[in-house]
Amino acid sequence: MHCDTDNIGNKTMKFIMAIIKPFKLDEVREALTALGIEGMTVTEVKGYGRQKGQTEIYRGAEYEIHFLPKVKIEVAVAADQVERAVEAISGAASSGKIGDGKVFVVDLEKVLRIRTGETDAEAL
Amino acid sequence: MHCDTDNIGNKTMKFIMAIIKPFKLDEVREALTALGIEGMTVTEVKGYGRQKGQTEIYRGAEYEIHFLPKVKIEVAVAADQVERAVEAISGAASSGKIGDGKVFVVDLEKVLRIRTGETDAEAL
Amino acid sequence: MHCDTDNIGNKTMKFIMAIIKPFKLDEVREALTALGIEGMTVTEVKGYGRQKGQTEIYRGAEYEIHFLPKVKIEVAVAADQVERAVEAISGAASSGKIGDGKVFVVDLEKVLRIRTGETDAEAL
Amino acid sequence: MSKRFLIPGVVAALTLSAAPAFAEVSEETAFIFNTFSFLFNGALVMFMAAGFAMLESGLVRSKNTATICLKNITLYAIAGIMFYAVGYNLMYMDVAGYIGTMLPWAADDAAALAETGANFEAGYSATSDWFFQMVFVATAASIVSGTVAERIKLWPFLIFVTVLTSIIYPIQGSWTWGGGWLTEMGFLDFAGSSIVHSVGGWAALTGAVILGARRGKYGKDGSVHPIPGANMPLATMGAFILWLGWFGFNGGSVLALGSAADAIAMANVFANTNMAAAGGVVAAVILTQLVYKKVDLSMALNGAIGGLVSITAGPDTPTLGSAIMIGAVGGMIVVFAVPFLDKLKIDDVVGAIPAHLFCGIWGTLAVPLTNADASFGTQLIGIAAIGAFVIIASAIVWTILKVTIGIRVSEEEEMLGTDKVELGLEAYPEFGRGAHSL
Amino acid sequence: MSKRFLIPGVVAALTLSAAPAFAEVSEETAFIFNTFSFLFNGALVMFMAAGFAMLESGLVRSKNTATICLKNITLYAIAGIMFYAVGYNLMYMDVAGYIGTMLPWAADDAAALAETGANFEAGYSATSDWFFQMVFVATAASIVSGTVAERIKLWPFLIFVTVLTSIIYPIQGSWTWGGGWLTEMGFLDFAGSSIVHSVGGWAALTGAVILGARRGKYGKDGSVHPIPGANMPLATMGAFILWLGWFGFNGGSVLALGSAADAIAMANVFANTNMAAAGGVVAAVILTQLVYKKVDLSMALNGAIGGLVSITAGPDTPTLGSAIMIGAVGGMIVVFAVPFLDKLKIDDVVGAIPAHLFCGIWGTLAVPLTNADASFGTQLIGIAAIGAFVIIASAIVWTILKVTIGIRVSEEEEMLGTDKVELGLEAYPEFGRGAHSL
Amino acid sequence: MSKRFLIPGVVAALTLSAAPAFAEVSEETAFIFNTFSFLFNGALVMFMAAGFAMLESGLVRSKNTATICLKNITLYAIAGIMFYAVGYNLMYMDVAGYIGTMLPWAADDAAALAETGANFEAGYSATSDWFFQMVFVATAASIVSGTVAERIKLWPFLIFVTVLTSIIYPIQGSWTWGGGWLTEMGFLDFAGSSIVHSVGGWAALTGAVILGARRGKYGKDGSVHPIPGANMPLATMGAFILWLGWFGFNGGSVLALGSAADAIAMANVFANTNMAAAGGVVAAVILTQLVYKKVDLSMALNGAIGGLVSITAGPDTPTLGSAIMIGAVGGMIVVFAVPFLDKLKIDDVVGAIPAHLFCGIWGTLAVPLTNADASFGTQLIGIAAIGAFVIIASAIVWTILKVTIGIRVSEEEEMLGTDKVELGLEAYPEFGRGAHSL
Ligand SMILES: Nc1ncnc2c1ncn2[C@@H]1O[C@H](COP(=O)(O)OP(=O)(O)O)[C@@H](O)[C@H]1O
Ligand SMILES: Nc1ncnc2c1ncn2[C@@H]1O[C@H](COP(=O)(O)OP(=O)(O)O)[C@@H](O)[C@H]1O
Ligand SMILES: Nc1ncnc2c1ncn2[C@@H]1O[C@H](COP(=O)(O)OP(=O)(O)O)[C@@H](O)[C@H]1O
Repeated sequence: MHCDTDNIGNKTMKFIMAIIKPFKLDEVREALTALGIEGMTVTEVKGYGRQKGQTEIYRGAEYEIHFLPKVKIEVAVAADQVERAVEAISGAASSGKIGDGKVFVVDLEKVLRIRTGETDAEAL
Repeated sequence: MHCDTDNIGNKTMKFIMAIIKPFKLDEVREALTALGIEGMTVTEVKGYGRQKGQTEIYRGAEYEIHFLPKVKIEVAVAADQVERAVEAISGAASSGKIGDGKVFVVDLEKVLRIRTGETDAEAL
Repeated sequence: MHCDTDNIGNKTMKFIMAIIKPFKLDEVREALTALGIEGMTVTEVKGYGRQKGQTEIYRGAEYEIHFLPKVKIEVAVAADQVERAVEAISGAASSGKIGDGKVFVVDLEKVLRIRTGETDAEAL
Repeated sequence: MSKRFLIPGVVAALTLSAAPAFAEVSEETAFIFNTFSFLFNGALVMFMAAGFAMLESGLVRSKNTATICLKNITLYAIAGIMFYAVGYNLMYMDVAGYIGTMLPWAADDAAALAETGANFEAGYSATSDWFFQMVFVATAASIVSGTVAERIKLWPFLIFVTVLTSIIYPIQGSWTWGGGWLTEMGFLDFAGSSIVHSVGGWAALTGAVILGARRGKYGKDGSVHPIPGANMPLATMGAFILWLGWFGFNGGSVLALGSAADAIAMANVFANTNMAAAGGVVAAVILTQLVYKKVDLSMALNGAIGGLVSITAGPDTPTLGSAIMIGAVGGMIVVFAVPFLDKLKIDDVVGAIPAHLFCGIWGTLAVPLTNADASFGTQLIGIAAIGAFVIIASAIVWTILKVTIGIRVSEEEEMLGTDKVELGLEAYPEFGRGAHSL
Repeated sequence: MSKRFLIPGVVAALTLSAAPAFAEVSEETAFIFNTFSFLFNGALVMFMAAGFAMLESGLVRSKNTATICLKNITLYAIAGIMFYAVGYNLMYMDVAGYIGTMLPWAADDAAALAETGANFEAGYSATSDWFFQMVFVATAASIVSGTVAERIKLWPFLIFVTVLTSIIYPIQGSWTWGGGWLTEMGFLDFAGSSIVHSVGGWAALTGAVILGARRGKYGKDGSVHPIPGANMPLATMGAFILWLGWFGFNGGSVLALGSAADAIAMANVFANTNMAAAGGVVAAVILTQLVYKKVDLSMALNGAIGGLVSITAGPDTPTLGSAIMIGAVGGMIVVFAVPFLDKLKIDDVVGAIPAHLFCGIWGTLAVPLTNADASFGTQLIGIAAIGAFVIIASAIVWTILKVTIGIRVSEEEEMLGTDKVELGLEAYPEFGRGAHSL
Repeated sequence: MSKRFLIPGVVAALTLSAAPAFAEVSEETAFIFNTFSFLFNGALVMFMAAGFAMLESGLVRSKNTATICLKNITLYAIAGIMFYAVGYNLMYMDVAGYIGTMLPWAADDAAALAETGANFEAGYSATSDWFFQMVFVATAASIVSGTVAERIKLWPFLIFVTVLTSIIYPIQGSWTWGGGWLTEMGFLDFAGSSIVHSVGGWAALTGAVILGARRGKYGKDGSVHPIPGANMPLATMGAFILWLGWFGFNGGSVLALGSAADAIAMANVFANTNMAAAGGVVAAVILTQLVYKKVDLSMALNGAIGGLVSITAGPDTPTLGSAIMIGAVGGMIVVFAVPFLDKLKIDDVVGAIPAHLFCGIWGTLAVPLTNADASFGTQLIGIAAIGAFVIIASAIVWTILKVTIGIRVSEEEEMLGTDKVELGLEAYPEFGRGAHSL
């Protein structure tokens, strides 16, 4: 009942969100392009995680910078591409050092290409 | 089993993410308002897709600008509104030219209005 | 059928997105840290909701500012932590005044820590 | 020799004859003072180009910021070259009522000095005077750049600037400062409320009308959609630089420093210039608070400029109190004229028309209030003649450009911003700290 | 005639009497030099208003940037108008020990010259002197604006500035520069370490205490939460402009250029001013590296200003080496005083109190180190008297404003930022390139 | 007495002898003029430090902006202190062909005047001359800072600046301006195309080679990845300030204002300086349009500077037309040299090597074109000698620094940006309006 037909469709697409170090963006983009994934959206974000910020001093007073500059990449892909895409991202973004970031995947129910009106798989 | 009760509720709400051209934002906002959708969150993003960046020259060296300025709109709506909302967005954001953007829809499990503590449908 | 095994796993993780007032960020971070949640990603956004923008005057002409500065927090958590996390956020972000913001929760299917290759629960 | 040059001579003569011998300024000393005044004040005026660049950079959107920077530095360069190649002589050399001669400027002061047996009769280095007159030309062009920003194509704009600085400005300038017919009528415009600022303003107005408003500025329903400037501290910096430069603009227009009378005149001009700007700021601040219930910074900055333009036609004669009033009226004009232009759907990006044209007219008309040598009638004739000439000449140039190479970027280019389209770069290109390649 | 005016007269007289006749500077030539010095140096000082505006714009958060721009241009305008309407005569006209007369300033140099048969006795244009004294007043007010930024209401601030520039500053100024009791005691403050900078600093300190700290600056546990400035290159620009302007501030305070001795004095002052600033920068850079293990740019900028303020009371007598040292101590004072004020929970947004008040005191006390005419005792009396007067007068004004119209924006307004609340605009309004309507 | 000092004397003498007695400038008056010229023009040159700071702030990425601000203000401070402690005397005092003496500079003009019975023979205040020479030193150091930005460590850079300003610059400077062997050969470099700008350029080039390119600037495949500057209006402001300051740089290098001939020379220099910059801008604008089909703002700004550097070796002799040409060639050099350096994988962040070194060479070679006293041969010898000395000296210092404390930040630090790493702060720290603690 709760699994209506509309919902079935979306199981075939995934929405990947990856938080990476800013200077890795180019490599990640190239890795994805190599897979034939030619669309993505990028956001400037700040991150907080195991990699703590630093203690800085401004005008003689110590303070904690909790958040570090990161870049968020969002990519919608077909479900059968998700594994390779995640691998590509994580391969390209990895420096082996703390703060490399994370990849999150959620189900994507529907996609629409505004220009053409194409939907779902065609719209990716 | 995997479809627990908590999960059932969220099928009634959807989370729309739309990537559009920045100068279309006002029209999209108006189109959504016309539907009675009076909440949204906007992020400044950069996009990469069929609409490639340009080759630019800076100080005598060519370089590719891969990412173009876009705006991301996030709107949480009731499931029965999702179709109209997506239509409104895509109608208002369309210029018929490449780079118009995409609309993504995911299931939304839970919503909470911080101020009142209202949840789900009431919180939209 | 549509509920494949892959999908089962992700029911154990949730992705929280909260829109809050910018100056509440520190308190929210502290509240989450108190719960042992030590990762989050923050984005500068603009919001539109019940709290309308203001009518401003610039060089003698009135205009509506529809969007107000907000901050978006994204936190991936284990499903059993989601309730406490949402409570912590909403408790810390609440000022009781209009525009306090909203919390959205979606299912999270997969998480990967880029540095170590750990996935899902271990990667949170 | 032109009216604009005669003034110091007259002043010096009067003073010298009255002064007891022991106290005289020697002719060579006066020569040095006069020359140095042109250089010092001219350098301040040159810096106004930076002021315009920053003011305009701050008041456009960031997608057009690099273009406005480029325009401002290039127009200053062009103005100097064209004024050398054509403009100066057209304005000052053997002016026969309505026009001078068409020749590149040339002078060899050292040779001249040697020839005359070093009697210092010239009174100043001709090159220093050329320098001072030259820096004025760019001001007129800078005014245009602000008004037509964010939608005009780069090269047509630069061509317009070329014509403006080599032909239009010098010809009308010859009427007054070149000793032509307006001077003979008794038209007074000390440092150029009309001759510099209104000229820029008329050319800008004509351009704005022919070019049309920016996309999205005016709704079909007659509504006005303000487009806030991207960087207010930059605009503030620009206004402060203009204020500083104006001491040179007006002070140097005493055209001499070779006698105590000249020094006194320059001091009066400096003080009055400052007070008119102060009056403009305070008037704009109070007025925007009263009318709009909020103080508008952009109007306060325009108010300073409005005050400065207002005093420019006659900074030598008012008392400080009168200067404050003259400037305050300028500040008020700005506050009311900005929305008035919007009502007419004339899109002036930085408010240059109110500040430079309207206040220029006001300033020119205000001269008779404190200067008995001026008459309203003559001032009006001068304003009208200059206005008519500049409107017609500008309209011809703008129109030719429009029908030939076109003056406006396409709608899509306007949305993308001129920086991307014409320059291929962005003023603030960064996104994602550290990810410079974005 | 005041002490501040007498100096050049004395210098000129001494020089002239010693000079052989053929080498004399004629009286009229001296008149021009003196007048021009006031104008040139005064223009540099005027530009300091831009320096303060940029320094403060860079050190506040962007949500308060437009407001600080508005405050700085408006306070400069108000200072000029009030100094004309009241301040100058209160400070310089017929000072009877503790106060001058209450009249708008007026002078007609040309008429004066004609009357006296053009004997140039006056030595300079009175208007040029007025101009130079006027630009000083705004400096004191700019100091206040930086300290109380980000939380004070606009109009109460402007009212305070009005009183400061028309009453408080001129009255204490009359004691020394007006030839009042402090001059009679032998108090020496060449260009105003105490009379300008400390006055601004005391008024700022009083304001900061009465106003309270910005929300979030100090934790309940006594912790300090730094609030970094939004735009460091702008702050750097501001510091450079102040450095430039200070040549006029100190150099013009020689108050004459009519003799070789004056020129020598001005050269010494220029060089010492530069070296003190250099000493302040280097001291702050080394000290922050040693103490904090990182070099703090904001401290280096404050160090430059601290060095400049430190030399201001006596830039005429030190050698270059001493000037470096005096400035270096100023730089060190800044580095230690900024966290010290934080310990006292006195929230000084831009570090104006350390740089202008503490270094002003140090500079005033340092005069006897290189100037035999000064004594520590008298310097201390001057510092204390000026401090006591300004604290009391400022406290009265701040308190009246507080209990009547209120001086502080509400907590919510403070969070939103004063730009939105008081001006209805943002300094950097853009978000989403091209989507200006956001 | 050095060559650089002799010039005014010569000029004055020539003029005075030719002038009729009644028109003479008295010796004391000339003393004042000369001294004031050093102060006025020196103040303009000092402001160039702000110009470099802004130009470089605009052309680096924002993660290195605060560091470049700190470097620029600190290097200016260091340059002054070191030039006082060592440099000046090494450059100007008793130069025995290749080097002066090693002593801190000291002068007491007032005492000197008294001693000589006030005969004003000195012609100017020695301190004013020191001030003017001092501000030049920092320029050379500023050039280096731009080239090696974004990857050099702070303290090694400051140590290099210390050596450059106290030893390297003064020694080669003594060869020409100190009256050493190059002057004796007849090498002409009016205001320092070679002596200041190329010196900075050679030191920068050596540094860039030893330091290596920024990470990511050059691909392994030989590709070039441009790294756009973060803030173009700031860079534009910087270029305008440099343009203004250059009037002082070249104009003050007349080294005198005590006669009509001096004033004429200064006027010629001002006008030519302006026109060369204008030529540089227009050439760069047209050339980038032709070659790249887009106008490059950063090249236009560099073009202005290239034009200014090009005229600096001989701004006194060309006509305005020649000055435009000399500057235009400078602008073209910049446009071609920037990609040329990239081909050699020499990473010059702000384009300082093309503008200051290449145009400096061109400018020095261009002197004989308009000045019959100069010869290509001698100019070439001077260029080569200065180049060889500075390359070797700089290479030694850079290498010692490299092998001892290291000159380059680590790869990770470079990615994070020097602001975070060396200063612990950000130039534009805000993220999430109102959430300052982010
Ligand atoms: N639970 C989480 N939810 C959302 N974002 C997270 C979470 N944990 C980490 N992140 C993001 O990933 C970035 C890197 O994580 P961090 O723990 O610092 O390093 P690592 O992944 O190498 O252990 C963080 O800066 C943050 O932006
Ligand atoms: N697969 C994708 N995942 C995430 N965002 C995408 C994806 N494809 C496109 N986008 C976003 O949509 C924008 C427009 O897409 P593009 O392919 O350029 O044009 P069009 O939708 O007209 O074909 C892109 O700039 C990018 O921000
Ligand atoms: N339906 C929605 N979808 C996405 N974001 C929303 C939605 N409704 C509100 N928001 C976000 O939450 C913020 C606060 O909501 P608002 O309605 O103004 O106040 P409140 O939650 O107190 O009623 C908005 O500024 C917007 O960013």
